[in-house]
Amino acid sequence: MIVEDLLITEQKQIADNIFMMKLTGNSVSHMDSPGQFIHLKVADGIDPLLRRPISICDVDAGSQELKIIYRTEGKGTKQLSEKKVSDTVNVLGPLGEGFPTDHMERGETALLVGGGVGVPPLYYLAKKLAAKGIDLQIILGFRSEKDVFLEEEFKKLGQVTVTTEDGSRGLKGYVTDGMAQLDVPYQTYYTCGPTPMLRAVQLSAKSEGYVSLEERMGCGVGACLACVCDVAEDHIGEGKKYRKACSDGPVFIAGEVII
Amino acid sequence: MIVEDLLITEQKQIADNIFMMKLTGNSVSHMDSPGQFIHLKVADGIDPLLRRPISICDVDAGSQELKIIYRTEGKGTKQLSEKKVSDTVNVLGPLGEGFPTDHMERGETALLVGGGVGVPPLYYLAKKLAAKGIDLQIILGFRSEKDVFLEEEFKKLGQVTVTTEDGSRGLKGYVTDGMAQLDVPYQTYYTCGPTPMLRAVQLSAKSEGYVSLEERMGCGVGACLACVCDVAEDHIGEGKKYRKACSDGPVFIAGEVII
Amino acid sequence: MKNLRVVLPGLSMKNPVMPASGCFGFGQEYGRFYDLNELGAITVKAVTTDERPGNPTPRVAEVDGGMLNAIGLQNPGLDHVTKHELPWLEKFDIPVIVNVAGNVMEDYIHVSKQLSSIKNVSAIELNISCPNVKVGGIQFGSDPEIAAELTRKVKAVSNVPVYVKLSPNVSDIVGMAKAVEQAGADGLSMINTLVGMKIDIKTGRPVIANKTGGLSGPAIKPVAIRMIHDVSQVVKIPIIGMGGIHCADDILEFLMAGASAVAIGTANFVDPFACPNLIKELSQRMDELGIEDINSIVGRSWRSCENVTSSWH
Amino acid sequence: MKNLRVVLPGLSMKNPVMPASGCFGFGQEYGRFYDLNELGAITVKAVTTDERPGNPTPRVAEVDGGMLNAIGLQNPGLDHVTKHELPWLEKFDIPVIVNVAGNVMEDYIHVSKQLSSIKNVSAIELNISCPNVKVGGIQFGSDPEIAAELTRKVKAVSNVPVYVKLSPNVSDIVGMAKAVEQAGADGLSMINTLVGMKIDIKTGRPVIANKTGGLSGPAIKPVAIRMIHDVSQVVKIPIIGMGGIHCADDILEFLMAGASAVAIGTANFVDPFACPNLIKELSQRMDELGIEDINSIVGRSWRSCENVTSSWH
Ligand SMILES: Cc1cc2nc3c(=O)[nH]c(=O)nc-3n(C[C@H](O)[C@H](O)[C@H](O)COP(=O)(O)OP(=O)(O)OC[C@H]3O[C@@H](n4cnc5c(N)ncnc54)[C@H](O)[C@@H]3O)c2cc1C
Ligand SMILES: Cc1cc2nc3c(=O)[nH]c(=O)nc-3n(C[C@H](O)[C@H](O)[C@H](O)COP(=O)(O)OP(=O)(O)OC[C@H]3O[C@@H](n4cnc5c(N)ncnc54)[C@H](O)[C@@H]3O)c2cc1C
Ligand SMILES: Cc1cc2nc3c(=O)[nH]c(=O)nc-3n(C[C@H](O)[C@H](O)[C@H](O)COP(=O)(O)O)c2cc1C
Ligand SMILES: Cc1cc2nc3c(=O)[nH]c(=O)nc-3n(C[C@H](O)[C@H](O)[C@H](O)COP(=O)(O)O)c2cc1C
Ligand code: FES
Ligand code: FES
Repeated sequence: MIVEDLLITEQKQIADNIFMMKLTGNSVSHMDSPGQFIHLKVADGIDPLLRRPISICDVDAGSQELKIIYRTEGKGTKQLSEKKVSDTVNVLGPLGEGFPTDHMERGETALLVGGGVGVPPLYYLAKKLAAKGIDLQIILGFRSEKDVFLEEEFKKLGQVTVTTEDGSRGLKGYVTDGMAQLDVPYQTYYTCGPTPMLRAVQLSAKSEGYVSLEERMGCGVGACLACVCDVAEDHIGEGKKYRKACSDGPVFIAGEVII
Repeated sequence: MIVEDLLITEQKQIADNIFMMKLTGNSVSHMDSPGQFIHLKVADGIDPLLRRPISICDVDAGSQELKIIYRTEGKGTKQLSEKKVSDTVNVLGPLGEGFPTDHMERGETALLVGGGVGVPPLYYLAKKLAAKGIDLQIILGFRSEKDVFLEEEFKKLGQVTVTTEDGSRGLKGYVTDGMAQLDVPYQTYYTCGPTPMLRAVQLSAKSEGYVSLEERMGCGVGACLACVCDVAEDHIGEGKKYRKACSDGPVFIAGEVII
Repeated sequence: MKNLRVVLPGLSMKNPVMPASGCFGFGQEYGRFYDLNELGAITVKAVTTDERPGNPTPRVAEVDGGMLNAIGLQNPGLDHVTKHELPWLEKFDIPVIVNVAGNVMEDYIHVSKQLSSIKNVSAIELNISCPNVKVGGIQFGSDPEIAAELTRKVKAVSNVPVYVKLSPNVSDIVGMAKAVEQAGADGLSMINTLVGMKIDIKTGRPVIANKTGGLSGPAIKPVAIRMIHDVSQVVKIPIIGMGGIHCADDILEFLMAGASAVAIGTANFVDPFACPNLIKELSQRMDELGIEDINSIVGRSWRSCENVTSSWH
Repeated sequence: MKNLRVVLPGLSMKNPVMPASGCFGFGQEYGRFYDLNELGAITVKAVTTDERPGNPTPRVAEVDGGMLNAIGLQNPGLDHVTKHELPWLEKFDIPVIVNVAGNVMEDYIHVSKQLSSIKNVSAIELNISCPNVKVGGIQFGSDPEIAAELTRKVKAVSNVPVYVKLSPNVSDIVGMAKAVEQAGADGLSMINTLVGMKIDIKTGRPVIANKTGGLSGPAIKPVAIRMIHDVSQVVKIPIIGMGGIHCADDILEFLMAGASAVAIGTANFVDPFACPNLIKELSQRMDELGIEDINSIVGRSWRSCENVTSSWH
């Protein structure tokens, strides 16, 4: 875990309120686990004060280049979107535990389900899985056509279904409607998106899986207990009754924590 | 009085921690009284929150270009110095009452005494006076050679004496040492600089004069009473016992307010 | 039909936005920037029996997210305000709230009585919370019994509704609010500044000549919201909310916390057009969020949805 | 020879900088970033008799110049802390301060007694000021008599010095400080968080599940400085100062206000290296400003120059 000023090498709007940024620096070489995140200090000084968690979307180990995709929500992400190539951003990371892939074997199928800005971390995951020879069923949910991103990139890695709530692109409905249409079995699913979506995916899924949570964070490193979630009864055993999304997660085995 | 985003057309370091900035916009055409100041909002948001008062150093009415010279002191001026050409700065102004010049007649002599960042407003004043055919005796005090600025520019307008505390340039000593050496009479003096200097100049001067004060400000427009100074006993008469540096000043008749 | 109109005791306002006392003089300065008729109401600087010279300078200091001030209630005194400042405001068609301060109870009573019989004074705001005066002020603001007694006495002589401006520098804001409500206050103003200090590390001395000053600005907003949230649930009188409002969403937050109107202080210094700009922004935000009647969101943070629209809240 | 060493009851520190309770866990997380031996001391998270689950999430919210938190004293309980957390800290050669909380006096007494007999516990910090627990906590922090009684009882059983952590949410901080000093406190920690709230205008509800939260960060620094300035002049026991420290000049400001050492809270979240960086910066600033002994500036803001160096102040 390092804190480093990363250099912005690209900044581009790729959908409605959605930006893609590339950053480079030494710490990028440690970012090899999909599902991990970085904690960004968007401005010097106090406005805003706290760091912002953003998932690692892709890493080019050779050029030490990190890609993130983010939606402008409030002050922090808005300021981030105003940064320019050759500005720097102070980055703490990589943080957290990512998506486990070791258990997947060549020829097996993985289901990836992402919603909105939950989609980006699945891209790096998809690349890792595809490189291992895993077949990918990918379902990406957005509100509307203007919100869609990464569709083409995912298509190079597996079978992609896009769903939109208004039907303006792909299947009309939610990611679970996409899941209902799936006709191939899968050994593991991986999902990231808003909490209601995660709940729905967990209910619909037909295998074991991994969910990536979004919690409000303070420290991002496990010290402040801002981001805890309760462990499900049947997962507690002797251990702690809670998990920290920032350091024990953000990825958990589906069912481990109550969402 | 207007609030406007002025465009930065030049930003240059001209001495140790001293920067010169040029700004352009419609409100510049109202900035015709030397000694007035502008109130700058250096950053959007709260860091820093309040505006910063900076004197008008020069105005080019034709090109609607305003020049300011400022020293990096704390957060606000430091951020100002990091701005680049084609960035904007939100400016409220012109504010306050400047140096009166109407009473000066062609052929008369004026003494201008400036110290440190009290020098800039005297430049616009010198230009106005010189244009009226007033002879100028100009004394500029700095700490050391590396702090000197505007010397050449002033030389085009009158007789200049530079003093430095360490003698590294010009006369060794304070502006009052420069005043002691003056061998020409003057009808009015104008001074701007740190308060102890103003006091000393007021004591040494041999004519009526005008002093420009630096007070901590809140609103800059006369509403908050942050910047008041007491009126000297013999100037009170029927009127108010105080003056507001931001709107009654920053320039006062020497002796009118207690400094 | 969208409604921004808010009616409180003595104050019929076309919108819920007014400047806060002490941040707007007696109106003339900002009157050069825009038509004061755009405001919901105006609150003028604290008035005392006699002229007050205020504290020595420096009187203000900037701090992270806010500022400290120790003006010391400088004002030209009751007489001058009556003869010169209030008449100037007659040409505007907006309610005028006069902030009243003093050293002893008799001061408050005298000033309130006089001012409340002036025709364009719509309400009195009792400043029992100014942290920058050595005598009076703060004591009234931290003892509920004294605050109640003062309220009762001023109510007895006042011809207009009386709002009591509470200090946040207390252990039990709810107790203070209840005490002055019971004593007859028509409304509350919350909050005044928090007592703070800044030290110049180069000199080792406080930056402000008075040493301590009142903290205002965005830094105090969470404290204001909490106090208004807590107080609005237990009192029946309306609250004028203030403390760090700098954008329209801040106004909505204050109303949802339980304020019925808001006052803008420090933001005027950042932008002389703050009040009219906020009024415009507020109207836009209501459209965006589908708020038809500004009164409908008062107290929404703690009210169950059905009960939202009511007389003051 | 420059001196950063500070010696307070129970705490022999190589520099005056420690992390603040609740912002540093039990040390392990930040121990992965740097050697904890660089710290002047370490203050760990509040410990209660039994394990506490804390409050529902969201537990934090950002506000201008600071943050709100309502963790709710989540901690693994006395037993677990004794067996697992404190032993891990044994490998470091720095004083350990344990923050103690509870619902009733017996809780505080029990936990303090147990912890104070553990060999690497150097001092107890009585958290009578946590605004986020419904029972206990805040009551102890706002009533000087109860605070004094608690202090006396804990002092009676504790084998190590006892620091009392004061709440800023009171009318009379000086009265609180004097009360606990008289009851035998060895030192004070000031300040805990201010009670605040943020409302999400989209939902109309408080952002934090607990509704209110504790405000920390730069926004509260002026309040902390003022309170330490006022208290340090009337008590003889030393003060550990905290509240919004983000740079070395902030540390100097706290010391000049009257603190003898400082604690860093929210700044750790902004920069995990905050503590060691601040220690380095502080040493540099001392050089630049010609401060030879860090103890020499304690209370400089109110002391006449001759008296500056003294035992605690
Ligand atoms: C592990 C993790 C990974 C994430 N990855 C991405 C990503 O790849 N792309 C993306 O667009 N967004 C991502 N998010 C959400 C992103 O962190 C928030 O959108 C962002 O923090 C909002 O900041 P703001 O200043 O724009 O909004 P503001 O509303 O001003 O933020 C105020 C505070 O709330 C916090 N906050 C607001 N929304 C969220 C949220 N949804 N989750 C957590 N904290 C929040 C902020 O961090 C900040 O502390 C991720 C969140 C987490 C926890
Ligand atoms: C009428 C007037 C004209 C001025 N003209 C110039 C000029 O032409 N060039 C120049 O370099 N400086 C000028 N100054 C001083 C300039 O305003 C301060 O140096 C500047 O405000 C410091 O801001 P900061 O953020 O860098 O420092 P900080 O120390 O961070 O400022 C903190 C607060 O203190 C105030 N402050 C600090 N120093 C001063 C000061 N000396 N006077 C008034 N307020 C202060 C700031 O405005 C701010 O509110 C002028 C001041 C006044 C009152
Ligand atoms: C410079 C200044 C002067 C003030 N003077 C008064 C006053 O005379 N009477 C009063 O009741 N409040 C006074 N206040 C407090 C404000 O009315 C308001 O309650 C406080 O500043 C919080 O609002 P804000 O954060 O929007 O500024 C003053 C505040 C400032 C900043
Ligand atoms: C997330 C968080 C948790 C905290 N937990 C505790 C605690 O358990 N016990 C305590 O006495 N103070 C606790 N505090 C208060 C801090 O110790 C400190 O007094 C306060 O945050 C002010 O310092 P700061 O502005 O540097 O953060 C906590 C603060 C934060 C932000
Ligand atoms: S964000 Fe601090 S523990 Fe997770
Ligand atoms: S700065 Fe507000 S009156 Fe002068």
